[in-house]
Amino acid sequence: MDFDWMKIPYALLTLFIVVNYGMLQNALIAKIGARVGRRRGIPIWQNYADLIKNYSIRSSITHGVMYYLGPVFRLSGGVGLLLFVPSLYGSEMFSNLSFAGDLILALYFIFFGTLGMALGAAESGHPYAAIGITRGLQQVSAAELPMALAVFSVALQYQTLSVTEIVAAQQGGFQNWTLFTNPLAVAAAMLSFLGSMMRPPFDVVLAPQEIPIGPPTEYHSSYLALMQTNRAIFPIAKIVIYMNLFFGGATIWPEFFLKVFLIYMVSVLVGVVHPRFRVEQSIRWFLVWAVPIGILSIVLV
Amino acid sequence: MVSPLVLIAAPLAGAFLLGLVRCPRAALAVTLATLGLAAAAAGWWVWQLGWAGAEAVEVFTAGTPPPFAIALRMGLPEAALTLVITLTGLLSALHMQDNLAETGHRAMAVLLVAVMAYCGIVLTRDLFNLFVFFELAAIATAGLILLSADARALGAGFKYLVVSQVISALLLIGIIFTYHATGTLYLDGIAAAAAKPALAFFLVFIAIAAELKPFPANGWALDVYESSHPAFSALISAAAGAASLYAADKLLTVGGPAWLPAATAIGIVTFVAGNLLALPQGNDRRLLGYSSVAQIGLVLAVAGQRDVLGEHYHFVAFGLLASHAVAKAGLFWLSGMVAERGLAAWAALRARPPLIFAFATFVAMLAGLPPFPGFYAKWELVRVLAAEGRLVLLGLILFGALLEAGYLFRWFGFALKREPSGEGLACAPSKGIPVLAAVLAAWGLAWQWGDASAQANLLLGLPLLFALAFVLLDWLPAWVKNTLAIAGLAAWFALTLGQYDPLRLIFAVIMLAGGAVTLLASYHAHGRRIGFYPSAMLMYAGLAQLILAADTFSFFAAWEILTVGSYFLILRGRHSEPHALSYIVFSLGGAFLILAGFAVAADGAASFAVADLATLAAPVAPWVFLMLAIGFMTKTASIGLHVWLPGAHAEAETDVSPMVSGILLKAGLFGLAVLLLAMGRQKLGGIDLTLAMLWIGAASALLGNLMAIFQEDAKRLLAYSSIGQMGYALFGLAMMNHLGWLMALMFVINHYIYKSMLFLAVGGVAKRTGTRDMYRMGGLINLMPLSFISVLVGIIAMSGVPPLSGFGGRWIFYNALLTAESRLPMILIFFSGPIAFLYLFRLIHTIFLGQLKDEHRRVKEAPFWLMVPQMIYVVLLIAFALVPGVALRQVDGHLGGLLPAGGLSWDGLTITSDFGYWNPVAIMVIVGIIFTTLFLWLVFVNRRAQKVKQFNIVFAAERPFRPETTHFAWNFFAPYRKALGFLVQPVATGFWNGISGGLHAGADFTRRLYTGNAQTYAVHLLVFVVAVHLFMTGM
Amino acid sequence: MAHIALATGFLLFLIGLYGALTNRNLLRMIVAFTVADAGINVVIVAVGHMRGRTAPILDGAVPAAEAASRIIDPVPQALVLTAIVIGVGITALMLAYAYKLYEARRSLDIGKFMELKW
Amino acid sequence: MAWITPALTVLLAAAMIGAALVAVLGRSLPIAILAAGLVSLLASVLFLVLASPDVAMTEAAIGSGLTTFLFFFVLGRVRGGEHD
Amino acid sequence: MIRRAAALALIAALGALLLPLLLGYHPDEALNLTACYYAERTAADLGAANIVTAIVVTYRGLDTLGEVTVLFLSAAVVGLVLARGRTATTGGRPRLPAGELLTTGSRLLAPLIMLLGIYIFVNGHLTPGGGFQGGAVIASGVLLLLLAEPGRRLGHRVIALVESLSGLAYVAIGVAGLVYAGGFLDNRILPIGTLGELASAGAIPVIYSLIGLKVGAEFSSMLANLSETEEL
Repeated sequence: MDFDWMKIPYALLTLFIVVNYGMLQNALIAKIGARVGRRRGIPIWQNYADLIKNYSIRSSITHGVMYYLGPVFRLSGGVGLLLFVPSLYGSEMFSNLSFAGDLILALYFIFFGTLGMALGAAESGHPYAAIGITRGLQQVSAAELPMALAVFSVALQYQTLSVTEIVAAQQGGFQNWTLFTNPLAVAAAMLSFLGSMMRPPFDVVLAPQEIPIGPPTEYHSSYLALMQTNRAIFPIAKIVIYMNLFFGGATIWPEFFLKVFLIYMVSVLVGVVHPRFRVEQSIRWFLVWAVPIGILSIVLV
Repeated sequence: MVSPLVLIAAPLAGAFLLGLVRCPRAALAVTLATLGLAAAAAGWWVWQLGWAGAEAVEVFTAGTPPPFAIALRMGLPEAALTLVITLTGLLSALHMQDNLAETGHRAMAVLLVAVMAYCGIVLTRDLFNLFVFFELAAIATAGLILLSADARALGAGFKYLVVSQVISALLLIGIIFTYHATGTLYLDGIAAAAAKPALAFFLVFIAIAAELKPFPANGWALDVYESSHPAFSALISAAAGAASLYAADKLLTVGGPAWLPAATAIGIVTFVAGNLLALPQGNDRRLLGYSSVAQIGLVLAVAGQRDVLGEHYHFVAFGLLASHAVAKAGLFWLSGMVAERGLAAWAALRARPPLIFAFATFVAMLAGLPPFPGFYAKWELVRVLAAEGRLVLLGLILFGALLEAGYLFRWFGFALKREPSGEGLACAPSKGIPVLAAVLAAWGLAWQWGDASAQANLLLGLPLLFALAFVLLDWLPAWVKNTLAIAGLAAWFALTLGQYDPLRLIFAVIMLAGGAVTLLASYHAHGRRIGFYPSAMLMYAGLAQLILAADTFSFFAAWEILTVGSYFLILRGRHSEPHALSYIVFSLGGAFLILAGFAVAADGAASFAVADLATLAAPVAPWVFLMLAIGFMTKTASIGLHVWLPGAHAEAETDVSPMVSGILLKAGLFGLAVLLLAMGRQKLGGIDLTLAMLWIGAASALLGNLMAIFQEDAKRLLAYSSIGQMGYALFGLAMMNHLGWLMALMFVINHYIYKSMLFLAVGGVAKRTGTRDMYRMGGLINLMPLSFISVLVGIIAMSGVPPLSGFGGRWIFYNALLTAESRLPMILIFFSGPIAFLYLFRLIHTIFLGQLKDEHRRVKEAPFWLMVPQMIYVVLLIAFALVPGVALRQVDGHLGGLLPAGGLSWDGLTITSDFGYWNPVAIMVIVGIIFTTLFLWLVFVNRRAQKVKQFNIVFAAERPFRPETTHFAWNFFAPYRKALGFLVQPVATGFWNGISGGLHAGADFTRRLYTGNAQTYAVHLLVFVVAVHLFMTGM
Repeated sequence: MAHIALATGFLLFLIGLYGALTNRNLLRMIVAFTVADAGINVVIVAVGHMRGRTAPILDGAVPAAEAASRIIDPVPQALVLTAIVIGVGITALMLAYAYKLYEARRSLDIGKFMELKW
Repeated sequence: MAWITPALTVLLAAAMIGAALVAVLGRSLPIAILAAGLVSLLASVLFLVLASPDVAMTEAAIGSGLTTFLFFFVLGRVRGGEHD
Repeated sequence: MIRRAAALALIAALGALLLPLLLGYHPDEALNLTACYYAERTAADLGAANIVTAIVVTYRGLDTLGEVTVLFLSAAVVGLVLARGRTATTGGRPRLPAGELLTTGSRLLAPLIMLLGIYIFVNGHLTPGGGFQGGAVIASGVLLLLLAEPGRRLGHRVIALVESLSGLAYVAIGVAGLVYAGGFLDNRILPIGTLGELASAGAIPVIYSLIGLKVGAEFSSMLANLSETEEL
């Protein structure tokens, strides 16, 4: 688990794979959503086009240092998160930079981007940005709880905090997956997952269809491009954690892609059938439904 | 050889002589000279008996030995008491010399006779002679009451006469039947008599007890205290009180052990009731009256415990009595200088800082704080009572003392913080000298009691002396004193460096070295900053001694010293008066629990090492643990006991907040650490107490954080956050495993750094913007960039986001949790983490980001000296994030010896636990590289970005009108309030308010007993007599 | 006989005390106290009395040698002397107070002097 | 003759108690004062009976004489106050 | 009514409390140790025939000194009370002159009464009576003068002088006892003399005379102060 210079090109390779996969998957899911709604939907390469467009826009303004740094924090958070977690089990090289820390590092590093983003958007001086941030933070703070409980349940179950070891413990058939050995933890975690993916019914933070609210609306051009990049990476990085903890991890890239896609689809499917929650409703919802499951999983493990 | 009779003959001769002197000034001179002579004689005897090794003498009058003639005795107690009496008389005469001169020679004669009578009460060994002296004292009192300028004094005097008539009738009946039964009036003869007349002696006893103004038969005394000339009240309180107590003591010696329970009961009821009834008083002299009554009750209760106190009896009783006499006389004299009678009128004292020092001295002395005699006395008393199992009495004494401290410190707060009004202060030298003398006496006695104590003399402690030196140096400019203070802290740290084990070293570094760093911020203050340095250094002295304390006595003394020092410090804040009060009341309540815990633990041993707590076994051990733990948790503001903290920390001065938050709170943690190390797990009634602590810690963490997110006031937010942070640390300690402790210590260090930094930063911002309300700020990032950086670094560290040092704490924390046995409290802790993130974001957002307000457009960066420590902290945080091992490794190794299982391994740069691993340097490097790369990339693609004002925005298709309406800051987390607001209902505040309100209401109701009618008072007296008789025959 | 005197003394004391507690007039209270004082004095003397003995004065009838068996106990008498004098002193004092109180309020009602309370 | 002293004592006692009741319960203040003086005077007779001539003299001179005068002095100064 | 009933109940309770004293009282059959000592030793030791006087003046001299001081105090405090708040003794309303008979009679009687008082205290160690009784008698002489001539202001200075000097002398004798004899107020600084004679019992007659003077002065002062009050 030590550092090796060769890890750097492999980490970059992982990054490259995930960025591309993320952009395609986002477009694919958007397209599926459109088709379900009897619309044509975007082309599959739309995200690439947006990205290139945004990176090349010349006119840009800044509101100050933190505004400038916000997207940087955000993307650093996404990239870091991805790289602190091993992507493929059994591959020394695709375990990325996970030698720097264990599960706890990954969990806490999620906040790095969030914090930077929040600070950056806040400096825009736009009240809606602040409102969006507070909503997001509040919702996440409640949604994180079942996740933390589930993670802890898993850590207790396997008596380790190392992601690699957790995955190792799930090898040898899907009956060894945490999904089956500790279903309550997985249930709690998946509920939390819904909340953290910013999809309906927990999307009041972004609320794209209504008032222009939330951080992304305050950014444009290359800032937005950075954030779009992150939007390709970050959900995947998070799902990788779920995959590793609960669904046996992945040993080869196809397995990786499949599992990530399926996990992502869970949130999409739920979002299609549920109306949107207000923030306090979602806080209560997590506390009333998800947290008890998490507690139960901890007590029973 | 001075005959003790001088004490009687000289004042008498002086009194008779005054009839011949016409000129008031000459008469005054005669009076003062006579009192001076008497005082000299008493002083001579004190010297002879106390130091020169003389034996107590019995003086026979009429050349005939007792029991056939009256005999007097002069021993050390008598000498000391007569010294108190004559000195009080002398100084009171000096204080009221104008009134005396105006009233003429008769008043002076009466004063002289009063002093003579008090001396006689002390000296005589004859029962009837005692009666005569009491009558003399009563008549003289009735006369001296008239010296008052208060027209109501006449009524008070009459009430007094009515009651003393009843008392003397009972006394006479008792005396004659005692004589009839024993055939003698000589006290020792009565004591030796075979058949003791119980009922007759009861009458004598109850009459003398009534002279001590027992509750409820004391309404007359209070009226006298309220309306008399303050100098005379000083005399009644100090001299007459002392004399009557000694008379009661003599009677108890005569009566034997059978009478002790009654004395105790009367005394303790009076003590508690007197202090309770003092709570709603608004008149300073009446309040002092209640306090006097209470104190004398306490000494009587102690006299009732002489059977168990044994050889310590005099040390304890005289310690309490001396504290009472000196402090009460001093306070009454001070009252004579203050023009108006409301408690708030004492604010006039602020015109003369030495008088404030005097006031503080007296309050501390009365409250029994170190290093005054009452402190040593209380220690011994509690120790013995606990050893004897008299716990109810012990509890009542501590409860009464807490009430007393409550109203005394409230009063002190008024004096320091209220607006002085009206006429102010009468400051003649003749009024100042007695106060000065009382102050000197107070410190002299402090020395003396320390010297005589079986424990260490606190006034020999270098840190305390250093702190006290600042009282004398207070005329220096602040920067000189600040330099001295920093140098002192550093020097003491260097001096004692070798004496700390790694655990203590951590605390020492924070409290001493950290204290010095925090003090850097104090350079920003101009002028002399009177009072700041004595208070601050008192707190640091307490902290310094606390870490080094090996035995329970020095531990407790240090604890009280740091408490009182920090109280003075907190009180300096502009609006901190009520908060400082609740701080000191809670702290002293906690301290008393600690005291009781130590006493129970010691089980009578004169000296008890803190480490010996480990030797305790059930059934004592869990109770000791419980008391100590609650005491320490008061200091860490665990939930339920936290209500003092937000106000105290938020309202303190800018550079005080980091001291009391970053440093002082650690004292509580230190106490808990020491306690848990020594005692480990304790079970009480099947409940694992460490488990209870675990729950309390978790609840503190959750609720503290939750309350923090709803604050609009930045410093309050930080204060509530401290409650949460201390909850984490408590949780860690209570886990009782290696990693839990490591995490707690990590919190200790981190919390010091980031909380000090944040308080300083927020304080600097508040100083510049003139508000602490976050919604009034906003957009300050460009104007105060350095403050912004320190807040940013602070919140990253505090929220535990990698790569800064807070993450290390979290990492250890999660690892520790994996080893914890109980999982449910963990859930609370889990929840509080993200919530902390919310309030931290709010802090930085609403102050530095968002829209800049118009009125703040010209705000400058915080003062230089406030920034210096902040920048040091920034460097420290980053350094500590990179190499946490510098501190942690030592502690880890040390803890390995105490809690061996589950330590960390330090493998190169990677830190490994049983469960996971962590490489701080790698994290820092990786994050740094990613961040820098992306940043450079952004700069590259975005190099022509144009800077625009924050206000240059459009939303909802309109341009905003004013920045105020565009800054989203107020009620920032409204949905949280909707969802979880019920959790932050001020239940604890309501509970404590209810207790305090209940006490006040009870006191207010009870004091209506004192109708002001002389006959009612006489009825009270008779009811008291009958009730005590029933109590005694019922026993 | 001593019992009778003793009982009288106690009764006087109690009567006086009752008067002091129930009469609202200052002067009446003082009068009642003098009655109580007298009662106490009677009690003291009665306690010292011994049947069939004479006053403790040595003269022709009581030579010094027989004194111990002929006289009554002198000590209570000495005490009562003191008590009487003290009693009158206090009575005078109370009277002076009553006078001044009357001067202040033009009333001798004890209920008028209750401004100091609680 | 032996019955004379006890009888006298009883008589005195009864008279004293009667006078005391008058002093305490009587309507007129001057009479009350006089009654109190009478109590003292009777007491001094009782003291004589009890073989205490010193006390008797003192009680007569001070207790009943001087005190009564003191009362009347004050009573004379507070006209109107006696009915409060 | 309730007040009175409550007071009565309280007094009854107190009476019940004191009752055992009455019921348990048994007169002594013989003198106790202290009294026996006085009976046997007074004559020989102090030379006083009146044992009560011996006790009052010598054995319990400190009590008596206190007692005198009580009177002194009372007089002083009465003076203080009455002087309080009074600015100057403005004449007030003129008083009715006493009758001719009373005036003449009192002028005749007063010196005689005072002489009687002096007799009483000078013989205090021999016969019943002494300083207090004598002092009271002297005061009654003064009282007579006051009654006879209500307008006349008594010589306060004279009274104060007598009071102070006799008090000082008393203390001085007490201290002399300390120095020249066995202790404070020991009467044996003067020869004891023969039992029953006027010039016997050491300093007792001197002390008792001083007490008489002082008590007389104090009572007189009290009476004078009270008599000088204004009618309200």
